[in-house]
Amino acid sequence: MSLQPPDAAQRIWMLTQMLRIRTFEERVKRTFTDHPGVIRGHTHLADGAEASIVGALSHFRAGDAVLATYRCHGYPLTLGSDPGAMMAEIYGRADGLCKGLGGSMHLTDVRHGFLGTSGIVGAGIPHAAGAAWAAQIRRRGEVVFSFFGDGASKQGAFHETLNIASLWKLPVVFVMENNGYNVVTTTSQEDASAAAGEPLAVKARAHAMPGVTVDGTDPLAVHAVVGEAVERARAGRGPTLVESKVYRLSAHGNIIAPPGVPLHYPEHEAIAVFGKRAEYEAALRGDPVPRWRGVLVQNGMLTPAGADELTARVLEEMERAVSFALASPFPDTACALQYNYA
Amino acid sequence: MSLQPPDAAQRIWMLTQMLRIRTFEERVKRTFTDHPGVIRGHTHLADGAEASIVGALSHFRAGDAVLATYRCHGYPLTLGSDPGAMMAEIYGRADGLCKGLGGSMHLTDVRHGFLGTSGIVGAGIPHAAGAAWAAQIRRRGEVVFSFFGDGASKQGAFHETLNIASLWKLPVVFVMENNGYNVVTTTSQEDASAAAGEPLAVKARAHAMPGVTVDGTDPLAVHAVVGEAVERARAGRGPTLVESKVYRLSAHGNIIAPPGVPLHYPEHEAIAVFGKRAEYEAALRGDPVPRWRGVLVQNGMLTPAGADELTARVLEEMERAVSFALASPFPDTACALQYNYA
Amino acid sequence: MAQMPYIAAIDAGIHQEMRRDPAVLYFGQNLATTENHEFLAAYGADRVRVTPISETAEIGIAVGAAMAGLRPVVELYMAEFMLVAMDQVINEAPRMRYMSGGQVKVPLVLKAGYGFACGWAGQHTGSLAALFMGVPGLKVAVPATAADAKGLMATAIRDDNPVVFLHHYLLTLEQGEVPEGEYLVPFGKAEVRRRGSDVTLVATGWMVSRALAAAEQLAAEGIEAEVIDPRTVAPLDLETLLTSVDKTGRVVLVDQAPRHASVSALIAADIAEHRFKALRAPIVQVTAADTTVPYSEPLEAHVIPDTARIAAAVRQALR
Amino acid sequence: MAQMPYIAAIDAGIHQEMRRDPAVLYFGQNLATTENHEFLAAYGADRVRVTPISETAEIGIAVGAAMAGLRPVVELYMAEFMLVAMDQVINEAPRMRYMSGGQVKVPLVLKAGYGFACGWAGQHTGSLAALFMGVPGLKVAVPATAADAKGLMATAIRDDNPVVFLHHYLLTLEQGEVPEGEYLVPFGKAEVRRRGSDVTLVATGWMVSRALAAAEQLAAEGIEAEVIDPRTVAPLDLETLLTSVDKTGRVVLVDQAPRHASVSALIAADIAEHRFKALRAPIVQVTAADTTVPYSEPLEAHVIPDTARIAAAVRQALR
Ligand SMILES: Cc1ncc(C[n+]2csc(CCOP(=O)(O)OP(=O)(O)O)c2C)c(N)n1
Ligand SMILES: Cc1ncc(C[n+]2csc(CCOP(=O)(O)OP(=O)(O)O)c2C)c(N)n1
Ligand SMILES: [Mg+2]
Ligand SMILES: [Mg+2]
Repeated sequence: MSLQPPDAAQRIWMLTQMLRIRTFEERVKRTFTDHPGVIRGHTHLADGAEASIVGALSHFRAGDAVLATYRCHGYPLTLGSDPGAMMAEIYGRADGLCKGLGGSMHLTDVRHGFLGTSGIVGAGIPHAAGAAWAAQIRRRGEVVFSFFGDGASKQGAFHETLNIASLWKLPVVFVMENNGYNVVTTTSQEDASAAAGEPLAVKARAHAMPGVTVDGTDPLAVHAVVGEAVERARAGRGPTLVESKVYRLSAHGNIIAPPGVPLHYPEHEAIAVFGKRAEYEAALRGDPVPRWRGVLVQNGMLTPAGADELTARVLEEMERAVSFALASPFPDTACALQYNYA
Repeated sequence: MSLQPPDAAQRIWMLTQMLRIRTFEERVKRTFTDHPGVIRGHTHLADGAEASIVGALSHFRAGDAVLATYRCHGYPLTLGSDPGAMMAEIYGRADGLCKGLGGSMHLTDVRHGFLGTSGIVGAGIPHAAGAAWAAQIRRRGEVVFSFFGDGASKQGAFHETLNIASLWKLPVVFVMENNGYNVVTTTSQEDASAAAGEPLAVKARAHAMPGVTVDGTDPLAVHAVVGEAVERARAGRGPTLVESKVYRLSAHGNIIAPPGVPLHYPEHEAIAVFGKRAEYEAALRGDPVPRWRGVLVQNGMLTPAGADELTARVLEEMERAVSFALASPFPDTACALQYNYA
Repeated sequence: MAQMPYIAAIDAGIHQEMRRDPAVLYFGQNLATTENHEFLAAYGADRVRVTPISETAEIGIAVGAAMAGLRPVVELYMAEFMLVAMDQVINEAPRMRYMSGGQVKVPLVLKAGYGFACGWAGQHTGSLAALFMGVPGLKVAVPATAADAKGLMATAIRDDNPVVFLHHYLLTLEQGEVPEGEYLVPFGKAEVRRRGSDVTLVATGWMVSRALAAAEQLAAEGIEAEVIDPRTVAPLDLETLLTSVDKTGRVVLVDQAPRHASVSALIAADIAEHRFKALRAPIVQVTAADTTVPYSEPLEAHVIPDTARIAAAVRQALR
Repeated sequence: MAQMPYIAAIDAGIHQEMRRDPAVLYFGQNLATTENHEFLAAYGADRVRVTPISETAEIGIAVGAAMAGLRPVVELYMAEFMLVAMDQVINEAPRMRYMSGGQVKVPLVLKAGYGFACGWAGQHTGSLAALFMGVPGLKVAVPATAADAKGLMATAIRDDNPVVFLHHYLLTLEQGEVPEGEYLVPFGKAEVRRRGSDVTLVATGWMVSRALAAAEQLAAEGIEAEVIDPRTVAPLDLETLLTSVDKTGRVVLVDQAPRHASVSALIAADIAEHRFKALRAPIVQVTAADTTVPYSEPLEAHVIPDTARIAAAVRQALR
């Protein structure tokens, strides 16, 4: 792909992936009520960020790599991972993508270029730079996509890595999904740039790196901005920091509680903590998934019926994923001691 | 003090302190040859940075605090610490400033506002912010001076701290002594900003903080720039990053070697490693100590004889420090187990 | 006495000290982001602040604030998050006093949950006490009950040294009787949770309840286990442990960490050195399997010491 | 065989593997800053790079590069500098393979000096092996001789897992016979440095020489100590240790770290559990005093185990 705007097929591919992410995660969320106890620990949803994920990964080519955080369901789905294996992982089953050892926070699918995730904020950013060093040495024009949140830019790892990536001109694109929150802290409560009314992309200035802010709810805008960054990286001209502004439509994650307490998704922090219902409802109105569907229908790239059919197909796919995962057995306990060492 | 240029007495005070630092450290350096084995471990000299230290600390007031790194001889001398106790510390003696427990890298003199040092690059920067929080709560207009090197700005701790200090408007002045080197690495070999020809003060932009670059070999220039930063901090308007450009005139530190190998100061890395004798000699010609003496003499603030007398007095003071330290006994071994806990 | 969950008891301990001493600060991520936050409302923004996700700066700031006369309590949530700032925890906070020859003191509390073995998988379930236990200058508290949670937190805040306060996440909602009013639990005083004369069972945190459950099972078989909870592992109350060993001659230590990352190995070594004569059987350790903690429930359960394994180890020690 | 200092032997091990395998990278601070740097000249700027003072990024980059198929060796100089990046060392590198269900491997070497007790004072003299030893997924090598330095480094680079390679700074210039050509020392194989039947003396790194010196002193008294150097503490060759204990019935462990931060305590606990019957005396540990390391020479010497203390401990074990 290049800097040309995506053609119709690509635009429909974008909608398909966005729907798949949304629907997959709706099934994750519903699992807490439909099948209590089946999901353990902490899950984090990408709802609201689908356009950003898909717009960015529309530039993914075989040989590229993607690294991300605990909020990691969207990327492998877009890259082609099997949603059944993903759901089975989230359910801790033997057929899980990671054999039930990793869980929701640690999805990995090397076969599809999804190299790894870390549950520690900021920790995955240097991993991406390391993979980019490998790509730089291979000299095949491959790039690495590094996804992380706005909060992660407050970790030293972020700055240390940006400096090195810029200095070494590593082929990596840093995509900061700025969803305005770190759990229950707003960006301007924890970030001096935000508090001063500046975009977070300004952080790139400390590292002689281009920094761009983009509307992450618009897949075309993300496609364009990330496309330029990817081209720059493939050409050996170094990394870019892309601040993709999104709004997370669910709470940070399901509630955190010890065993016995049923897990569920609480209301979004904007409402539950800050009482800012209007903010949340505005975000809902801007929900990128129906919006992009609307754009495609309006532009005649998709009929309403075609869109409905796509939606139904995706729903069915994700229902199959749930059934597959539910039917998958627990791993053998012997598996618990495997894979500590290669 | 204020933003008015320093008066004659202050200018002579500056020269006095610069001479004291230089002479003290010449005695430290000479100890390796005059008294082999008396200094152990690693010492780091401030030669070349005297004007910066003194220009900055000319704004120190009782109640303020100073935190620094392993390269820490200059600050306590300027603040009024006893050079005998300092030398005794560097010699590991019972009369040492820190009872012989800390050594050259860890000078501390709370009575004179020198709150602490860390030998870990960047680690002292948040300590300074913490002390500044205490000052902010006290509401007496006190400030904290945080000194560190150019290399330290590559540690995550630097960025994490600058963000918080800016966000909270902490009364702290970050003085980065950019001496162009991290041991044997030049700034542009490790810093993307420097590699792109930008000043390191640009890092402040990532944190909505003013960043200023100043000629650290000119005590008046430093006095002016730090003075503004201090005033800003005292007024509750938050921190400033001051990049003070200096040139370290000695090697990074004495050689690193196990016991048995006599320690000494090797040639400066510019010559020994990079073969850039011209660079080093230019720096020597710009040596801030004789230059400032020259300025004072030229402006008639000091006669050559007066300057010579001052120099002689300082030399005598530092010779006394050496004698005192040499005469001081080793600490009692029981002391080794004290002070782990309060 | 009031009945309250462990987590509320920790808060009660912080409140007790914040009310008493204006030098106490409380800060960390994701707290005090609205004005009706309990601590913020009570003590104001000078003393209670939300921080960015910047553990190195958070803990480093605590060190500096402590050197400048304050008493910071840093909320870190999960113990693993300290790993990004480990230099501040083990090479700054506990060294500053020593290296200054006693000029400064560094009273601060690093409050962190640990051992959250309920599906939090490889990076969030660790039991890290042993990492801190051997660092001179540092103290380490590991409360197992609500009362200790309050009393040890208060003592931690009043202590003039850096303290790592490790609360067990699986105990969060455990109810317990907690003394009202000023309450302090001394550091370095183990608690005998159950008296017995056949074997000394040592456990901390969540493992205390499993050790007690095993002791009940064993009692039915006529085996009386003495269950000891050290409560602080630095300082460690070796005396109480050794006194018990003198009586029982047999020791089983339980730990949620893998063998060579466990507190129990460090205690076992001390007992082996100091009570060789009293021992009538090998010192047995019941630790987690040597593995990263798996996500899937049956696997997670498989690798962590349970009542059956503890009871079996006791029987082995008695054979 | 060639005579060379320990430090040169480490380099020889790196060279051996870099020549052999183009996937091996070597990078870190303050190296390769001019074109005539030995490794840069030999292997080029793709594979040899100077890094900024950014341990978190350096080690994190190593993790990512390893996951992408390379074999990074990170030069960290002093082990303490890893503390600012401890999350990468103990919660990233060794977890990635496991959490991915075996999809990735993370072959990397973290090369760091330790134990530099010659006036480097409180923050630069630590003996940190015990911090890493208990982390599943991680391996830890602690060479005590030039030959082992080469052979263990080569093995570390060839290993498909993250390895913390801890070389002792005080051994830097120690000469030793080093096999020429390809040389590998297996992990998990302790070396018996001296045969003896009266007591098993365990030591690593610099402490090996002090243990051997004590053994010589004791031999003059008719006491024959068997001195064992585990060489890697993860994996730990418990078998060799236990076999020796079966013979001697007495154990003295020497460690440069404070008691509860020591490898020796972890080993002592294993021996206590597995060789109770064979033991004829308490397991004695000779560790550093529980203190930050002081700067002043006589104090530093006072807190670190020396030959006299080791010999005295052996005599005690034989009493
Ligand atoms: C080093 C570290 N500190 C704290 C946490 C706890 N934590 C998990 S997610 C999160 C919020 C991260 O915010 P952001 O980077 O904006 O990502 P988002 O969740 O909004 O996508 C925090 C604080 C952690 N995982 N790691
Ligand atoms: C975290 C950490 N990494 C590495 C070191 C080793 N080290 C000591 S001083 C130094 C150079 C620091 O350079 P800079 O900050 O520019 O200060 P300068 O010495 O030039 O004054 C380095 C790398 C350290 N002490 N701490
Ligand atoms: Mg966010
Ligand atoms: Mg420098």
